[in-house]
Amino acid sequence: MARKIGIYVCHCGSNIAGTIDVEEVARWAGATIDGVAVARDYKFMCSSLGQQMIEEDIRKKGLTGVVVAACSPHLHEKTFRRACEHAELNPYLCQMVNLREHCSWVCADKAAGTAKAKALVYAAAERVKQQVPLEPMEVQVNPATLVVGGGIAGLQATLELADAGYHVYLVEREPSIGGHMAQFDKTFPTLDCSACILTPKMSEAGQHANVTLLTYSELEEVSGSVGNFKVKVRKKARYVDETICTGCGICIEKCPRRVVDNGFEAGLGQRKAIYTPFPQAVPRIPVIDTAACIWFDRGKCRACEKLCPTNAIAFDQEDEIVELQVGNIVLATGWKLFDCHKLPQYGYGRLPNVYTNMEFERLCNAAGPTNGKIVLRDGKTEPKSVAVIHCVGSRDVRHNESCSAVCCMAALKFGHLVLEKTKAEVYSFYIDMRTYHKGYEEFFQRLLKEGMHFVRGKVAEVTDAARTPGEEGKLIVQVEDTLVGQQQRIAVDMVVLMGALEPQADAKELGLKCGISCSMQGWYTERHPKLDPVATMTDGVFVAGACQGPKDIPASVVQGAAAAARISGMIAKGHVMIEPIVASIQEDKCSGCKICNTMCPYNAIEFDEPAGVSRVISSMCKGCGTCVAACPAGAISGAHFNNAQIMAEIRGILWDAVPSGNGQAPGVPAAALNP
Amino acid sequence: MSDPTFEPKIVGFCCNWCSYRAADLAGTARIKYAPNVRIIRLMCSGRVDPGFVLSALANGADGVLIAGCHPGECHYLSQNYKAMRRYHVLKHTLAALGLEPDRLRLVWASAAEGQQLAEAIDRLVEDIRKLGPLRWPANWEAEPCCQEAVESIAREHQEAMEVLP
Amino acid sequence: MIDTAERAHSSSFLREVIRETPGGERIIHCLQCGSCGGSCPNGPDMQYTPRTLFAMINSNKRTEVLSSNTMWCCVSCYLCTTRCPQSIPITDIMYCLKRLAIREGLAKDSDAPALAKTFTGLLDRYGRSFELGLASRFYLFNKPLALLRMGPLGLSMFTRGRMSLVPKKIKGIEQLQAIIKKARQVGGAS
Amino acid sequence: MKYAYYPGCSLEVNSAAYDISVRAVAQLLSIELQEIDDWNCCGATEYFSQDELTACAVIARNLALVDDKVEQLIAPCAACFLNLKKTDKLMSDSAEMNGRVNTCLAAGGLSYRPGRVLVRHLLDVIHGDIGEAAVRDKVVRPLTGLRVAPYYGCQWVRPMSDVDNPEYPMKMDDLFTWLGAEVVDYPVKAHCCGGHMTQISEPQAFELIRRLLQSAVDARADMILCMCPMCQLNLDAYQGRVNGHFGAEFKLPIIFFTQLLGIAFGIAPEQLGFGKEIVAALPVIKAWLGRAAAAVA
Repeated sequence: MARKIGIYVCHCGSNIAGTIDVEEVARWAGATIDGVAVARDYKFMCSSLGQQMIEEDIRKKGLTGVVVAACSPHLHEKTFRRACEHAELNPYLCQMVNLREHCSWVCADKAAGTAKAKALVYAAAERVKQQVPLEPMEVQVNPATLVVGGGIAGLQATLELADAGYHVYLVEREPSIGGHMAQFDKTFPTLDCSACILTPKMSEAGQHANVTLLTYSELEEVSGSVGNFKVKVRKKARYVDETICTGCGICIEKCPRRVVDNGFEAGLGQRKAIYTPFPQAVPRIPVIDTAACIWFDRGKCRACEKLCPTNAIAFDQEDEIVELQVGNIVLATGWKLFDCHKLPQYGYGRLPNVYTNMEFERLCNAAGPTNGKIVLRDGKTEPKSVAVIHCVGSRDVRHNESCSAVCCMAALKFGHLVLEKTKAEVYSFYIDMRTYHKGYEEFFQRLLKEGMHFVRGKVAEVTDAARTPGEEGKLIVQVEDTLVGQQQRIAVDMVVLMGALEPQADAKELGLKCGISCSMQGWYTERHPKLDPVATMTDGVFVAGACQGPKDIPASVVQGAAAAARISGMIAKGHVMIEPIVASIQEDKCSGCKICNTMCPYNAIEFDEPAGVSRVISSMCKGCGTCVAACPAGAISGAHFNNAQIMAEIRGILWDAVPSGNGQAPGVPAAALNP
Repeated sequence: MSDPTFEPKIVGFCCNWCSYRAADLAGTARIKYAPNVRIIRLMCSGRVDPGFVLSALANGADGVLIAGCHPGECHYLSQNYKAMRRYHVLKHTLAALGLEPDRLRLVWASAAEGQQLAEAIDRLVEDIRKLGPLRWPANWEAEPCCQEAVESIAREHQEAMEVLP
Repeated sequence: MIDTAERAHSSSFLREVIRETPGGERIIHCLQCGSCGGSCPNGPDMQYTPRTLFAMINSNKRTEVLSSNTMWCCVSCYLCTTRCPQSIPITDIMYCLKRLAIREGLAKDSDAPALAKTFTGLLDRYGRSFELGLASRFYLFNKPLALLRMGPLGLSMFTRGRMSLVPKKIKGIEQLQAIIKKARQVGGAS
Repeated sequence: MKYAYYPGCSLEVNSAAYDISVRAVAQLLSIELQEIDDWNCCGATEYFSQDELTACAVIARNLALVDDKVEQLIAPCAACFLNLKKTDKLMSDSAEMNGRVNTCLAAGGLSYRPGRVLVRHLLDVIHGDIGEAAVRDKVVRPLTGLRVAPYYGCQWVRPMSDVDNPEYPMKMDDLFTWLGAEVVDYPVKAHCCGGHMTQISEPQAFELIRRLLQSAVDARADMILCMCPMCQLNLDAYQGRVNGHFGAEFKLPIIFFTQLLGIAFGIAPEQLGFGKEIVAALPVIKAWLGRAAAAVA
């Protein structure tokens, strides 16, 4: 059938017309390119008048393809596709030319700009002739949602969805939900007690009819795609029967084995071999730490079992795989603390009174190992002076290039707590004071008033090598006071290292399971850093909280809620449309070599043994096209990006070049070259 | 021996998620760079079929640019690694066909690296200018080594693909 | 990278330092955090801490920087370099500033340049440096009084056969000198 | 295994004790040292302060002279070690530098391919290649009861920090723990000895030296072990002047780690260059041997 292409060149005011002779481009296109029925230029193509013009042409002239030469498709492709739809032209028969971002704005010279513009327009025209109508695929959305991570971000997402009436499976690796926030004492800048605002949310999640808690559990496997994910979760053996246990705590009380708690108490406190991480844990069901338990160690004891009033102890319990079906997934897996041993110059691990920020949180916490008393490792001496060192492992290309975002405010909070609970002097050693949210700068001003000392400089070393009698028995903080330009040594009793926030060690691995990618560092990549910060490039998978980048509590809550809102919307609508840009295999051409199977990171290609051919599961295909390019038999075709379309685009974009020989490239399937 | 008046024609294949957006950013930031590179949008650098590169050269391009997301940041997890492998295989193939392998270049550009992409394009254009216009060896079909190379494309290609990152 | 630096930075001195220092382009990443000045064993004696110096380089204060004593306080212990959170090769930048200062004749209020000259002078002539012979020779020409104070030390070293006053010459001295001569031509240095 | 050996100027005379003990210990551990024929001075820090290319060319001559059948080189002097390693790296990193240096070498009829020679320090070789078992195996006189303060200085640990932890090196600590000594943990073991400061600004240098001596004394060390002639010279030869300058009374023997290693291996002190140090070490060693004997009896 005869092709009738419409070409529409936008001035975008002077943005494009400034460096491209748009009238000439339109005129030339109409005269030169084969099959062009109409070619126009217009001041603002995206304006309603511009769109109407296109729609009229489609109706009156019966266009079979539309080329809009304007701005980036990432900006207005939807706009013009919609216009085509109004005029009953399949939206996938509309092709945009990125004249503005890729040509007028980057070309210095009008002649060159115009020439480049022509080539791009020619390419689009040739391409659109090859394009075929496509229909977006409609997928039903399973209203149940999986939230991974029971920290504040995950909790927020869970409760928002549950309150909206949708079921949520909340998976948490630790024995209790609560995350890092449960370890904190006060929260900046308002200084309200962390537990007081967190525990209500925890118990609400624990009791909510729409929430299924899967604590002490980890995500094992994810398959399917938006709307219908199939998920396998490993429930690690607790050795306690959750259905019977009442959480009375007698087992914990009677357990003879104490061990250092390197988890919740950050190594400062002790716990039993059977334990709940903290008194307000949700659920209150304890777990047995097999590494510590005397029974698992020596085959003796079983005190807990003997004394449990409900016989809930189950030493023969084993890991269990739970299978779930959900429509969407929220990853809220949080962060881990930088290992401060990596900076020996700060003496952590060698000098007893050097603490990490998490240790200090526990030290301040009324429910912590010292009942909130700030004392040295000896457990009794109150420090006369405390140094808080910022940027430990942050803003450091050898460890974490990025700023950890929360440390400045946390350091100010620590300063306040020291001044409130002790008579000590407090010093903050900072590079730049970053207090950028509501009430934060005010909090900094408050600490200045309260008498916290501020020294601008990254601490060079913390040492016990005294140079003067005054330094004997102290920790000496050596630093350049950069505002004075002089090296200084300040002797203190206690040093707190503000360790960096790092991605969880297994973040990349988990990301792969869910089909989303990480930054180099390991933070999850959002769909758009500004305009779409909770969605990811994989439909139906959302991120919330610090797993996407260092974040404080308010920001994590916001993102958790935002993720929930996005999901509620999808559930309310009941279905999602997904772009039909997927691969398909022409079975008569498929040689069954299986190369494509190994190509696909989403396992969207399955091999049909009996038939000896591969097949694409289109609901799982993300349309990258790698398999298309990899197929030696040329049996795979990528919708909207098939060989014929790309080859046509290549020929068009080189319309003004001299083909070598017959323009035939070696090794290219003839079919691909002449569609 | 490079001819300063020679304006090379270069086809650029950009992935939809990083490098194409980098080019968008170069535009929004009004960064000026050589007009010689004409960009074709693909969903992923992994979509770049060796055939595309060869037919671009056959259709008169003097050079080809492939731009993808940084390793580890591919929107499709790891497909840019596959692009990287094909790229190396292709360089061999070009050499075997009697073409300068330097006419093909692979660069990584995140959506935030408009500046870097512009610089890479300028560098490429200058390098291709030095190489001069592409002269596809006449009657290459006659050359046994080329024939062999042509047949080897699919094979090499396949071998390169089998090892996953 | 250097290109970007050259485009992005107006200070011609900054460009010069970047050109003259292996890996010097890192200097543009300085956070002004001061971990260099804080770490330096001679920090207290420096006119300007390295960090301050980088800021001055950035604002093109060439003469002030090259006539400062900072780089001459550097004992190349590399503590600053290993601690710099931006991986700036600080010690190497100090070497570069020493070279420029000597070349420009701006190296003042430090014996280091003179010492260096004496040292390399000997090396050029003999192919070996002869320990305290160097010191004595250096003091003889530069601070005779200090030589007297050195006396007892030199003596005790001498009695223990730890000090030679006769320089030792390597066999291939002509070869070495040819290499040095060439280097001076190629490098165009004095 | 055979290694090229670059003693460096200091070991020739002012630190002969190091040279002697290195050779003695190496022989006992069957580390074959082949001295580079007609090696020249590495230029210390002074050459780099004046002219980078000449500095590299002068150093590269030594690398070029290494017997082409030998792949690794041992430089006991930390400063020489650094200069040799640094030059090799500068040449590997930059084709331009490589070209220029080789142009210079050519003028002397020489050439060097970066990366051909791996520059090592003896401590690293003993700790890594020889290893704990073989070292323990050689001990005839365990250093039980002797409190030693390993002193690493700067030039070996820091710039090329791939050899040990640049902030808190441990290899010498390990080595002497294997030998049975009480290794004292003192915070300044990798701080600066002042280097050539002694010849530029004595007050500055003396303060740096004092810090090290003081810290070792506070840790109740019997002696400090050095792995660099410059450190040993500063801590030993200037100890008297430091005492004078601060009115202090340090009397801490400063010896090379290879000397004590030799003692543990049962080599006679006179074959290890004892007696050349300014602050006599033998009395301390003898006293300890006495204590040890008494303990046995």
